[in-house]
Amino acid sequence: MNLETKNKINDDLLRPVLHTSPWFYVIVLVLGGIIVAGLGSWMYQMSHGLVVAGIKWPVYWAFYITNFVFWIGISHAGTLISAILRLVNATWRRPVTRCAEVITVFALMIGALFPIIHLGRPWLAFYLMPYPSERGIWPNFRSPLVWDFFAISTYLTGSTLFLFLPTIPDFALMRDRTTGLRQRIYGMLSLGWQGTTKQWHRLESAMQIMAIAIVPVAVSVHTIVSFDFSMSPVPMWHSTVFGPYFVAGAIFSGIAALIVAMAVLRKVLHLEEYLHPVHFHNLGKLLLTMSLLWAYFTFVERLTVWYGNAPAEMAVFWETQTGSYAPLFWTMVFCNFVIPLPLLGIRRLRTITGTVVASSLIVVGMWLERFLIIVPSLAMKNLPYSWGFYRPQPVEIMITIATFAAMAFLYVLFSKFVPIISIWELKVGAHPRRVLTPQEEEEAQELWRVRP
Amino acid sequence: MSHRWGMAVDLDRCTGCEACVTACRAENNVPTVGPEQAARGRAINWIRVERYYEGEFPDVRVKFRPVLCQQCDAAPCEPVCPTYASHHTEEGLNAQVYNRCIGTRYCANACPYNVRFFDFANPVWDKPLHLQLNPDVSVREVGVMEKCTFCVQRINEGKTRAKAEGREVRDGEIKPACAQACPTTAIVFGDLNDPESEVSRLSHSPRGSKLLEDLGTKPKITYLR
Amino acid sequence: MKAVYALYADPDSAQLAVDSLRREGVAERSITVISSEPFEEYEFSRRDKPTWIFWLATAGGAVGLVLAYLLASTTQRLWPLVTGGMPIVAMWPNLIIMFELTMLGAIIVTVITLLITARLPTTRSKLYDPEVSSGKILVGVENAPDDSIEKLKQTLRATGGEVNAG
Amino acid sequence: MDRRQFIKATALTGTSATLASCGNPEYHLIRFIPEEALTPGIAVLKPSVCPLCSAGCGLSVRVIEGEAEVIRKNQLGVTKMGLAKKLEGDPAHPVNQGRLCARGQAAIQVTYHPDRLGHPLKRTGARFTGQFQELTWDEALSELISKLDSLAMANDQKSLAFLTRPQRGLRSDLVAEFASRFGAPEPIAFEFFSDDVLRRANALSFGKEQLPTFDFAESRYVIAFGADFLGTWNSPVSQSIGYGQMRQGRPGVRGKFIQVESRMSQTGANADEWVPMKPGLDGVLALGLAHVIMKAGLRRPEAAGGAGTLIEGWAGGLAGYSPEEVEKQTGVAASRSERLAKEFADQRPAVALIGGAPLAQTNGLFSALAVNALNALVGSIETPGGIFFTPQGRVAQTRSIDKVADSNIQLLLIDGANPVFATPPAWKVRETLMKIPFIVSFGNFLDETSTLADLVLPDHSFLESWVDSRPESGAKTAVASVAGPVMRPLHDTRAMPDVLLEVGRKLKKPLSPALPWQTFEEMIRSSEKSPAVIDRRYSGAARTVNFIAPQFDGDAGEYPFHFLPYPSAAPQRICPGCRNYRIRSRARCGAAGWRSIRRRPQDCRLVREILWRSHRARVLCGFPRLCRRGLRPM
Repeated sequence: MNLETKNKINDDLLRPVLHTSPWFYVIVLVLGGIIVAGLGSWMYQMSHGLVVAGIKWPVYWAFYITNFVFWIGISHAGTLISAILRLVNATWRRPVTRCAEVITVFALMIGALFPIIHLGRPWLAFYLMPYPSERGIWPNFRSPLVWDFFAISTYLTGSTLFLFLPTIPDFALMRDRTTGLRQRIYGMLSLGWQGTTKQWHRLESAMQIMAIAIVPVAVSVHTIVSFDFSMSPVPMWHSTVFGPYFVAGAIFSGIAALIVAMAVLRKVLHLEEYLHPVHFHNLGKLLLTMSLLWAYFTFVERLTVWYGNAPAEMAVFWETQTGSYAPLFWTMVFCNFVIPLPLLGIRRLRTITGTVVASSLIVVGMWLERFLIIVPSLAMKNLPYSWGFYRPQPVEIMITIATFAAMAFLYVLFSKFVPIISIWELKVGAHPRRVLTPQEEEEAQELWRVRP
Repeated sequence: MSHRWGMAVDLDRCTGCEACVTACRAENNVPTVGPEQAARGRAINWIRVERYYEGEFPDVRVKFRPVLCQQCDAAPCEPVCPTYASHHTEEGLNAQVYNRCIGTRYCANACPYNVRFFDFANPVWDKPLHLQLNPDVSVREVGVMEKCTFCVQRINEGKTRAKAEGREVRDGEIKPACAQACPTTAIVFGDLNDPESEVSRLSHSPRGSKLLEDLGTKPKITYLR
Repeated sequence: MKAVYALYADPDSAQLAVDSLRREGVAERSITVISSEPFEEYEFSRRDKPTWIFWLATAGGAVGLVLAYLLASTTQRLWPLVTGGMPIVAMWPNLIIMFELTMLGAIIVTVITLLITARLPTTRSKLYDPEVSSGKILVGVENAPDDSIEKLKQTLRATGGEVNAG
Repeated sequence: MDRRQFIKATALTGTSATLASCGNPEYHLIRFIPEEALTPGIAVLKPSVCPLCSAGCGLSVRVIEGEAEVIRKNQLGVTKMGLAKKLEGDPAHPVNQGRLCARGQAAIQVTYHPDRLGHPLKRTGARFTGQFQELTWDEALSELISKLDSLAMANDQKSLAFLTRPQRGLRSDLVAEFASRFGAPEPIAFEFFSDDVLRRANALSFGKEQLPTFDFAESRYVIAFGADFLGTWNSPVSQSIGYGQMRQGRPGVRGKFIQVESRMSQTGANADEWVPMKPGLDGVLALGLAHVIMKAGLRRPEAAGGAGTLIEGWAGGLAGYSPEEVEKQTGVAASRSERLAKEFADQRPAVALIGGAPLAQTNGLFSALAVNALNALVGSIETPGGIFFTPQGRVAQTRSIDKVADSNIQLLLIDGANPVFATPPAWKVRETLMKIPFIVSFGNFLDETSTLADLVLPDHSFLESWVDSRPESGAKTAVASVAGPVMRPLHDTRAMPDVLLEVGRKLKKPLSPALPWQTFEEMIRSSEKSPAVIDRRYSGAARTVNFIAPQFDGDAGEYPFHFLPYPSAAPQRICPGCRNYRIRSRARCGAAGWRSIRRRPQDCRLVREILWRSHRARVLCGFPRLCRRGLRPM
């Protein structure tokens, strides 16, 4: 790669940061408005109590916890995938990693908000933290919610660092390309990065270890989220399959969200030269695997319940299968499996459009999956006399919409201030490989051929 | 001797009159939420009488079952609480500490009996209804969970009285509001550690069973059928 | 600080420059190579000693493990409240806390090690040239003795670099 | 004698109140005067009497000192006073033995109800619009006195009428006494679900004109014809206590219980066998059972004594009531009625009872006599496990509400009755009352009847005043309960008996020679010696009764839909008028229908929420919303 190419990469990837189109402001305003509406709804809910939400006896968890599980699931898009790809040294990962890791950090932040939003007394959320206070009591470490606190804190810390470390050299680049206040800010963020061989070496070693450490953390996080449910003797919650089921579902929805995000970035920021069809193709293959895995887990979960024929579980089972939740259930099956299977399985259809369509459906389907895990079981617990029905209320819907807007908002801002594709890693990807299989050779050439 | 409070509910005696329900509300300052909110599932009933129908007309049988907190020994609601708001006392009661509760509602989900209730809003008593509030029972504010306490204020009062008089608590001396009101004596309350007590005798009755016994929650309420 | 450096357009010439500097008798640790990307396949960037970072991370994990056990079990002993008929020190749930804090310890130690060994963050002025971010590779000698500066400049120029002194 | 001494004296007589001295069945006399001094935070139990139905259960009221906003001398202020916190059953009371029903538990809210009237009111707008104006007690009383005086002046005392709830005790005695001394006819006792037919049947069958008491505790077999005895009928708490004993109170013995009715009541829901049948034919089934018993030779017809002779064809073994004939008429299978009859005769003691809907039929008397004869046939009268009659004292004479329309009433006094709400529009009670020139209500609330009043003189709640009761049934011994106020009044109200006494004193022609007491309390104290027990024998001529098919009086449309007790039975339509009342069809609710579904507010604050609980998905209850301010236009 010659200097011109390098400079073109620099220019292309810094353009969104250095030049602002008026559309940026429009988008920020619109999304910001939705977020403000969401915050207003939350304030309204806090001042009136959860009476304004749709939750009721006995469905005490609904939209908020659905969103919590959903967003924590989405967070598995980035760090986990990026770490795995880093560990297996997949060359095509390089343009993908950062936009994936960003999803992780923001989705985690949003997801972690929901347990607080859903609290009866959110102003006392700090009771979950072990620290010496006048209350004189520390949390109960037997509670899955405390596990959640530790798991999410660890994962958020880890994935934020995992995102930040490889961005340092890019901050240094920004520092060199900007002036004034921005230069000083980027200078601070770059921590005085030079780029000596020693620094590069240490960075690479650290990232290897981080990648090793973050994978089990990510797996544990969603397993623990599943423990929130499987620890309770609630019909169709109390299941050993929930840990892997949730992890698989999380990666599944994460990849789908990543594909959607990449497609948007590619169009909006004109990154066609960097995000190639092959990325969508490869992620599509991964998505196909996860879709099959998801279908397998769903089948296993349903089969064991059906075969076990326990009365309390069968009530929930039939209610989701043929009862009032059946439309949602079958929509979910179509979104997660029936439609994605041909779209991702047939090579000709596994195009950018194909994968994006499949991914959008999967995002919807996985949200429904979380809802269908939580609500029907709670609505139809063991004693039929106490069965209920849940209907969301405007506050819950508004807050849900607002968090989707918040995700987009944060993503837009991030891509405005930080190159969304790791510039130095992109350049490294063009280096001749010491040992290359013929296929890798071909792959690398296709990737780095700069179009005329 | 330490106590282990328990209850026996004779379903053959229960007529579903709901006197227990009303007595409980009056004793424990259980808030009323108004008909609209009650219709939306926000009503709070520490004890309820479940009604089940059997058979087709004209051979219809109705079963009544008063359901209140079963004060399980292995209560699923307790370990899931992150703040120890829900825990087990030495006398075997599932205590709920309102001040520690942050309203995760996790305990209510874990409870297979659906006997834990959430305060969706601050309770309102139109004047002068507030004069009726029992000063021995705290009024729960918005966002906390509440549930049957086995009328712990009456248990404490009874123990204090017995101690002041220098004697053991007599069987039948302490009665929760529901047991006290029950016209048919379907509800019997007492100390399970006392083998002579009425409740111990009834708990060992061959007619006895526990609600959702197979879940392994070890309830302290025995239903006699 | 006195430093002499030259910018090279490609890693091959940088390698030549490093090699010729070595031939000049410049000590390994005085030679600084700065680039906007790592060049693992070139010898000039692969002369570091193996690091302890992995072992430090392991140690960090171990510390996290012990801390987590102490945190959980001490809390449980200090507030011996029975819940759900479980033992006061309930090991199964504690294992989860222990796992999470082990990983957190490893991650944090890794990052701290990285920052310390890479001398980050720093505010001291260092040998640097913004041209590096355009893809050029900087090869320089820091703290060169005054008398050798000219000679070093010549050597660097001979290998095709644009020589600067900072 | 000051108060404290009185307490000591009554405490002594109270505990030994099973007055064995009289030779008559004992009076269980309970009278107390509350303590004045309370220790903060320490509960004191004070006795009272539950006023919500005529069962007259004894209350033990938990009183704790608290701060309350009260009106004293027309001024609102905060004062420390004993406040009733909870009603509990009085363990020593022979009727309820420490138990209390749901309604009794909720009765405390009569006192604390936010809609309670706190001042005398004078009507300013048209009747039924709810426009009133506050006035002082002096003004209000002088208005009432002048009305009474002008009646007396015109020598028209007969056109004064008194409308009360059915109650037995000194309060009703006072009302009756007031009316008769003034020269007015006896008071009108209004109760919609009146048991007068059963009283009359008992008088004919057994010579006791009163409601029966049942000894379920000793019974082994119970057949109830429509009587909701575990719900609201007669003396529900006392009957429930017996029911519990019958089921599981005796080791190795479990009484069997059959309920015969056309609509499943709460009592029917508890039956071992629920026997649905055509309405109005309960007597036919009872005679069918008697037929089987006599034909199988299990009992001879003479065993029924006088009760049997009242039934046409009894001596001949009731030839027309063979099981097949009964099946044809009632829809109860012949084999079933045969089996029930044999069980009823075999299981001793066994008891049959009738009450509620069957007695409201046009042939109610026939059905009641048939059931009485059935009981007499198996020998269940005044024997353990059978029917008893609580010894009674003097009962004030009353007349029935249908007399209102006939008489020319100029001045009507209403105490606690709400016939406008409780009667179907076909009875035209409201229209009749509208014609009366002046109505005075002693109600605590602006209910449907009080809104017709020209003058409202709000009464104390039962917790604030002296209460007494002589229950008609519910205990084998005679019972009279007297209790003083457990707390001081919250509002500017006056006890109705005190008002009557004061008015009686201040009339131009005072009634004070006959009613010499200053207050009701004085009257109660002076009657400390229990009134003699009168063995009331019915002296009317008896003739045999034949079966007449039940008739329906009036058009069905005149009986609008009142109340849906079981939410699961409610269809899913929202009333367009009131928005949250789910009804069968739009035509049945509306402005007029709406009023008829409103309930007396004091009954239900606690109860309604229990019923409101939606207990199945998407099945919501049809319990009417209460209008918070009495009469907000709907």
